[in-house]
Amino acid sequence: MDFDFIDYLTGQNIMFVVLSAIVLGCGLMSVLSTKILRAATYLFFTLFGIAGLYLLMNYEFLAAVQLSVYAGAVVVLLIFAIFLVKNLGHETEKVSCSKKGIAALASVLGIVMTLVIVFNEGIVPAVVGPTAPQVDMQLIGDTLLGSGKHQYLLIFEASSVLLLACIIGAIVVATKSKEEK
Amino acid sequence: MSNLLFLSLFVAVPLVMMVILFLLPSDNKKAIRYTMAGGAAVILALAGYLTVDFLGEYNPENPDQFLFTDSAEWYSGALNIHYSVGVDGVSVAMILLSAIVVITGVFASWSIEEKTKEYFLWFLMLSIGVFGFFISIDLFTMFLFYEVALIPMYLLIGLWGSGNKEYAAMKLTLMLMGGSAFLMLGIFGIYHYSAPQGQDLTFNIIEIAKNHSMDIEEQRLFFPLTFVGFGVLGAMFPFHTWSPDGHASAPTAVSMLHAGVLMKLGGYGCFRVAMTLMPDACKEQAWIFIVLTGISVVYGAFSACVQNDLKYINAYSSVSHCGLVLFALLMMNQEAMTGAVLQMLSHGLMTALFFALIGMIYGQTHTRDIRELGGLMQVMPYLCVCYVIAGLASLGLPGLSGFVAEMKIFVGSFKHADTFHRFFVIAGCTSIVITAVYILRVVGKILFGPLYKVDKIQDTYFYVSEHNGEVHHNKLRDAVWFEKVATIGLIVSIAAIGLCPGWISNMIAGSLKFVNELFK
Amino acid sequence: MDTVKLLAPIVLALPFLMFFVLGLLGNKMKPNVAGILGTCGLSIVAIVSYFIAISYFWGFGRVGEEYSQEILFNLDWLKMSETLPGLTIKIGFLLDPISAMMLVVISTVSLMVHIYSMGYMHGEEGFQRYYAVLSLFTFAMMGLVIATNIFQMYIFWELVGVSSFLLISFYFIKPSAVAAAKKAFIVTRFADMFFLIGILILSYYTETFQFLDLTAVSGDHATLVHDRMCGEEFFGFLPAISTAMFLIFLGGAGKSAMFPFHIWLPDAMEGPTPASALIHAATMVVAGVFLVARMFPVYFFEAADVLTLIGYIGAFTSLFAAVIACVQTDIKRVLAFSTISQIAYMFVALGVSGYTSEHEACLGYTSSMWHLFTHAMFKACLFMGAGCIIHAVHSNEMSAMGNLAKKHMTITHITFLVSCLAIAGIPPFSGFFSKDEILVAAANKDTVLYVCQAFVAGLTAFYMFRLYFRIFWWNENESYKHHAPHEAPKNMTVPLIVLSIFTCFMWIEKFFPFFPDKITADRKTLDLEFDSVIAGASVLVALVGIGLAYWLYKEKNDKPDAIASKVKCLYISASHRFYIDEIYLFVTRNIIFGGICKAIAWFDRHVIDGFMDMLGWTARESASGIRDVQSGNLQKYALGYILGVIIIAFFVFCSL
Amino acid sequence: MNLPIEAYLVVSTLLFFIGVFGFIARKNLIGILMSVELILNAVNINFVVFNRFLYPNELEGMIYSLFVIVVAAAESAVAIAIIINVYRKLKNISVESIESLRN
Amino acid sequence: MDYSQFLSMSHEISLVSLLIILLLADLVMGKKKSGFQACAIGLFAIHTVLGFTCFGESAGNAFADMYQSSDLHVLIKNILNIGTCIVLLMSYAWNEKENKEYVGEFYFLTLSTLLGMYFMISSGDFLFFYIGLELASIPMAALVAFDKKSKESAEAAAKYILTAAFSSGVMLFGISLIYGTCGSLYFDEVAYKFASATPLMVLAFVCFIAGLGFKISLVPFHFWTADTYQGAPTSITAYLSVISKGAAVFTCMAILFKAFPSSTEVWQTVLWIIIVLTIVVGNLFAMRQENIKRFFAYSSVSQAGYIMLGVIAGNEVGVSTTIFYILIYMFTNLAAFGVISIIERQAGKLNISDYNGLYSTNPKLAVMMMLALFSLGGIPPFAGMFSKFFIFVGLFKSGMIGLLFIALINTVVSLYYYLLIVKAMFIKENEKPIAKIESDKTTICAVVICTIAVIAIGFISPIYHYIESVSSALN
Repeated sequence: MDFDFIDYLTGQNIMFVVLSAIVLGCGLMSVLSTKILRAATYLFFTLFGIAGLYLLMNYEFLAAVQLSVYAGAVVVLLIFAIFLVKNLGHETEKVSCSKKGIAALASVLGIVMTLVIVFNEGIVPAVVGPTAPQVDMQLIGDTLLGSGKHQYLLIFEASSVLLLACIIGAIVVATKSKEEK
Repeated sequence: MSNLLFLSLFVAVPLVMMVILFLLPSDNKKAIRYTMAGGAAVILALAGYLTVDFLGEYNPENPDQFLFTDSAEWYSGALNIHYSVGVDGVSVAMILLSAIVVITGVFASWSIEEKTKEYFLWFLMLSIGVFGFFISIDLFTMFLFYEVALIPMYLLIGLWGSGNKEYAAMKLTLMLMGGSAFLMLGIFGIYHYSAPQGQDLTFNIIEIAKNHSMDIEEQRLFFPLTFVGFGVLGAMFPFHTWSPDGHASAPTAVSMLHAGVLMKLGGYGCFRVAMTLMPDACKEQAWIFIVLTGISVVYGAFSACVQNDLKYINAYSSVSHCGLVLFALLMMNQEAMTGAVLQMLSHGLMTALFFALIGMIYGQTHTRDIRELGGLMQVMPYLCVCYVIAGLASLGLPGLSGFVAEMKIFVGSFKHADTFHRFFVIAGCTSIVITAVYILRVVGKILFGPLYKVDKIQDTYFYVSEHNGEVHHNKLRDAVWFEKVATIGLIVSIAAIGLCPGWISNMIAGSLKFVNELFK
Repeated sequence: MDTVKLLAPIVLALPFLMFFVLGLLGNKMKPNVAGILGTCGLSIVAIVSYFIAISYFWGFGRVGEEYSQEILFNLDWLKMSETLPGLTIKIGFLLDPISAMMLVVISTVSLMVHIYSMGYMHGEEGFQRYYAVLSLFTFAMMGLVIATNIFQMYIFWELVGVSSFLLISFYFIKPSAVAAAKKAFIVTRFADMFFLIGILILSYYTETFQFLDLTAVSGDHATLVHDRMCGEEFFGFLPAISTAMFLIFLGGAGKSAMFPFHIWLPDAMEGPTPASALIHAATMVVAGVFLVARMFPVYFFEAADVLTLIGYIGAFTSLFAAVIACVQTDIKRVLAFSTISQIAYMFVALGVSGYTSEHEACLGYTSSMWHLFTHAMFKACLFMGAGCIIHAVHSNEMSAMGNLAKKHMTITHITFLVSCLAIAGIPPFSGFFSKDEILVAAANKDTVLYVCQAFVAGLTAFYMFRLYFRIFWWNENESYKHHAPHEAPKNMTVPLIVLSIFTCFMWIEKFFPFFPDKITADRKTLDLEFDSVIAGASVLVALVGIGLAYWLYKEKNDKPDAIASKVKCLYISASHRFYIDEIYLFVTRNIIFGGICKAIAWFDRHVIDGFMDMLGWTARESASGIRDVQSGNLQKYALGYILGVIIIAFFVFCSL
Repeated sequence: MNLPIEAYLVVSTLLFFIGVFGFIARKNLIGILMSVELILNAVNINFVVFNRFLYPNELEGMIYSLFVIVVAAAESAVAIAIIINVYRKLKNISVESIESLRN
Repeated sequence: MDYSQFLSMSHEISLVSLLIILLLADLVMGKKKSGFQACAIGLFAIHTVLGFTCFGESAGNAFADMYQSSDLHVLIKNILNIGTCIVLLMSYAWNEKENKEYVGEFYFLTLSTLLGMYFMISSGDFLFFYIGLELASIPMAALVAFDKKSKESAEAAAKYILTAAFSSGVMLFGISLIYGTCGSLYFDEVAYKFASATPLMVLAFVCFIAGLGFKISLVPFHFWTADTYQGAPTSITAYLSVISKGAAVFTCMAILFKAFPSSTEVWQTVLWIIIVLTIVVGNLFAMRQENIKRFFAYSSVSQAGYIMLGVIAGNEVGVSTTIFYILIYMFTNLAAFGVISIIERQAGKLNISDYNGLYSTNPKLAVMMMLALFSLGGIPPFAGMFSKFFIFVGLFKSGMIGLLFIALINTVVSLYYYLLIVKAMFIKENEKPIAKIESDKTTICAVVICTIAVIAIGFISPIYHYIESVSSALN
């Protein structure tokens, strides 16, 4: 197969590469940075980049959720936590090289194995490219609240219980007990 | 009464006794002891009745080897587990033996003061296991009872034992359980190939034997597993090392029960499960085990010669004698196998007697080291005479049970005319000399000869021992009534078998008629 | 016949009953009651035995030309095999000439010992026990000789062994007695093992234990054995018959203290003297001879090589024992070696014997049995006499004796002298006749054996008279000043007299008419002829021996020591019994105990058990070793997790 | 011409293992929690990509991602609560401070 | 849209109603909360009883097979209900004494994790399964941290939640790959497509199993187990070790049977390795423990390996014996934990060496503990032996004799450490043994129930027969 670089030089692909670079670069920085607050910032950009990837694949709704829930809520939560923990924002982490080395080794092993497998698998893409039509909001609504095949009313309900339980759990754990007060 | 209920009585009576004992207050030791004695007497009576009934029902022409068979479904469906009972001559003999050892064991434990109730509860659990094993003809229940009988040993030794008891108890339990791990695998194999393709699998050994649907390839794998599994309990070389330590640390009656009855489970199982259910592999691999058991016989006897602890001597002697049991079983003919069963009986009785006596002597001198003892015949003549009788039984004196068994074994074993068998049979014969050596060594050292470390103060003998610089005086006395009951019971049984072996030998041989055909 | 059948069980049952009664209730009785009870019981047994023997020899036993073999009763005791009825152990009563003779021997000697012991053992602790064991012994010995099958014989064989053990260890407080008992039991047991193996081989082929089947003869063969075993090989290279018969002989050699199993007998003298008289002189030790005689047709026809070997072993043993007897100083030891020597004589006789009674071919057999009989009487007498002497001087050692002839021990002296003359082979005492016939038989068959045995006869005369002179003459011992020797009580002297009467008048056929002509291998009557040349020669040899003894030991002198120092080497090694005991001791203590047993015990504790312990140790150590894997660090857990995923996945790829 | 699906998978895989790396190498618990978020996001990319490229007819992948986001949010909430709890007890949230349960 | 489908989820509906009632009651009752516990336990008991009596009839699939139910599912939920009931009984005294403040939350969280397990069990696709799993995990972390006074509790919770998150990330990675290769998340459709095992599928599968293995605490995904078990409040440890584990095992089995039936070779290979590791490592670690809760953590790791033997067997006997094993293991372990919690609460002691001489002062507790240990060690006639024996029968049927052999040898090792506890209680002497304990009634009641079950279940064959009769639903 002829590999023609030019063929790939579409806006779509360039966007993908840029976004991927942001995602991976920020992700890497997020785990490598020695200051936790910076790491949170990098994480924020990573999540942002991922939202961009979703957009690129025409999943606007998901991108929105990603931005609002993840970037909006989770990262904020994390930053709150960082501030709650005194001095944490100013501390620098010193991680020994050997620990990093071992972690890197395990990760690289995993990456190599996964990629080798993925590339040998020969996944045949479906006819549809990444730029399929947008997903209709109506459809998303039906999917989330329907009870038929590929519809997720049950999950929706179940996750509500999950959220409730988690909130209660988080509150119980986070509140100070009488003695501590 | 249905057969099921009748045979189950052997399990039910100890169970009821356990309940009664459980309800009795633990400080009422007298009541506990008398309950035990009464219950054990009931069991003995049942065993006697069973024997008489069996002899009455037994018909030499009848091809069915088992009598009083009955079965109740337990786990139906795919597992097909039944609670099946039945006895043949071999199991009747074993039940009789167990009943005798149990009742004498009760009397031998009469003087236990510490945690009496718990002691007897475990004792009863052991008895349940033993009786259950002998009445069962379903592999699952057999295995169940087998392990029920094993586990009480741990606490019996650990709690009421002496010396390095924790180590010994753990070692014994783990080795026996290790054996039963092998055994379990064997049982699964037997079960899995218990019926021809397409039929329901079964645990019932009669049916399995009848179906005989296991191929030789599978038998080759599962026979050794099963045989070794039971062989561990039968103290087969090189899996015997639990025996010396375990016996040395166990309390008197526990040693009695363990060597007297529990080790028989091994031999019985080897015969009943491993050999009769997988005869083809047995024929093929018998030589391996003949070598091992042949080694056991001689090796145990030689080891016994240089031990200094009475219980060790006896434990190694058990290795030798039990080795002879397995050895004889592997000869695979009616004569030798009858001898093997007789040897089990005989060894059970005389080892029980030995351990009982050692316990009684140890109870007073607080040492079992033969270098520390001497001339006890003058101090406790009754016990010492009993000891001599036990010794004579052990070395195969005619008129006592050991002789009958050994002779049957040797005559039966000699039916194999090839050099290999001949060699091992003759090696086995040498054990009767070595046995004499170590028995007489003990007799000469501790019973005969001048008094050693014994003081006589005003008509009372005291054993003088020094411990940590302190001099102790332990009062010595001859047997008291419950000790006499225990020893007399055993001696009478030994002599009864030794003097009139005919009936029991015929009873056993009758049930073993099929082996000649099976192992042809 | 019917009466005999009716009475026969008494021979076994009564001693057995006595054993039980005395054994269980003995302690509740007064010693004398127990003694009398035992003696009375034995008297009945003796009467019955005599009655059986007499009615056999002069009554129903004689059927035509030969004496029949009667089975008086034969009860099944234990079936060895369901398929082969021959392999059944029976307890029965086989009456034929040799068993009838043995009945007489045993009951006579046993009764005498019972009576004698009343005096000798008087006041001993364990008197009742002693009588109980005597009864047990009598029971066992009776059972042995009347055995109808070889296994019955083996059973009683073991029982006599154990009663011997119990009697030797009668003084169980004495370590030497205990050691001797152990030695006796173990050595004989060792030999019994061969006996057992021999039985097993024999019964494997012939499929029977019964003597009547085994020894049935037709033509020139012991039919059954010949048919079943001829050409068979044991272990692939040993001829089955010879092996079996040799092993059986070894059993007998053990009981009869043949070289190299002789070592137990001298030590067995630690037991009470009357018991030695009964067991270790008269009855039990001849069991081996009896065994060979019982199986004689098989030996003769099917295992002639073994029979020859028996002869040579006998000859060697008799010479060997006689030499040792010459230098022993313990009087019971001298008698013990003399016993060994004399029993060996019987084996020699059997070894040179033929089968048929025509032309005196079976003279060896007959003379062997006859010697058994006469020897039992005079040797028992000698032992009991020795017992009286020991009783009088409180020592076994010759050095504590001397000049007893003048010390009012007249009865002892005379009976002892008579017995010495008998054993030396001086006519007309019984020993002369039996020994002479043995020499004749040997001379007919094998000159070497004859010469050897004649020499032994001389030695016998020498050492017996050495004993005699040393005890009764020599010079007065100093210890008598403290304790003057005196004659034994009546109940001890009467048995001596009875036995010496047997010894003196056995040649008068009118008194003792049933031997020896009626005891032959083929159970026909033998016409004995008197060979004056050989008789003369043997008497001459005996006289030389006596003369030498007289010269050396009549009075106290230095000659014995001088001679001893001249042949110092021989003397010392003979007095150490040629170091056979030391060799045994070395083998048992150093090689078997120190080498094999210790090694096995060590191996067991350290290798086998060590391996089991090591399994546990390994598990525990590896458990400790991997503890740090659970480091408590969350990230290491994650690392383990992810590596686990990667490795397992990788492994699965590889395996698929 | 569009990039093949593998390109997307490379991104997700790399992100996943960056998360793994972070989980193993970060020092404090919040950092570790952040790494978990990276891991979950990598998975989400996978779901979306597979959905978009291979099985565009149904919304399974996307919905899955949606719920993963929901669960992740809930999870972070509880995790943060717990971390704060730890901080309150131990005055420290480095990984080494929670190593007292071991062996 | 057919909302009536919810009606087929009787267990879930009932439990959700219960949760709502408890939430309201908690609000209404205010600070005092006397009787709240009794009310909660009573209601849950009613729920349990209802589970046995009525819920079975409406069993069936719903939501286009996303929710699956059958008699077998009903049974396993009932078993979990019983277990939870016992755990609640055991925690009664703890709540009264130490957790007055958050008792409502305790019940709410516990029961919501139970609901999560229901979801897991009944899931028919990976998404529902995932939600169920998280619902069972995340509130559990809060429960682990419930002991406000203890540093260890906080540590344990932190380890638990972070490892859980990590593990669910890995599992999701696996699920995403499964989705990628199969194009569906419904089990039956995955089963249809997941036929030939490509490396990607294997990777996906291993990742997925890792996630489940975390819940079941299979080696090497077990590391959290010991720390969390040790740090968590004892009743939560019991809950984790039994209920959570049982649910996960069943789910694992159900998913393997439903979603990967045609690639048994793959998952048998994977499980083979994991089970061997689990049994061996669990045993080796258990041998050297000093803290009894930690000891039981490793014991439960090893037991998990044994339970998985029924799963790997992959046949009908395997299914029924696994459930039987779960049932018996539940009673056995709860009996042990009941005793531990009594001793912890009354004497404050958790070290094995503190148990020395327990028999002399508290014979009843010691005996019940011993029975539980014997049952765990597979000693007859206690139930544990039956379950072990049966599960081995299933394993043998599938021909994995090597694995069976390893498992059997390891039973000996496990017996060793169980006997160590027995030894401590019965044989070892102690100068200061735990004083005589007045056990609280609810806990002792729970323990007695468990002990009776441990003794009796093996003998009552109808229980197994019933399990056998319903377990065909998975095949």
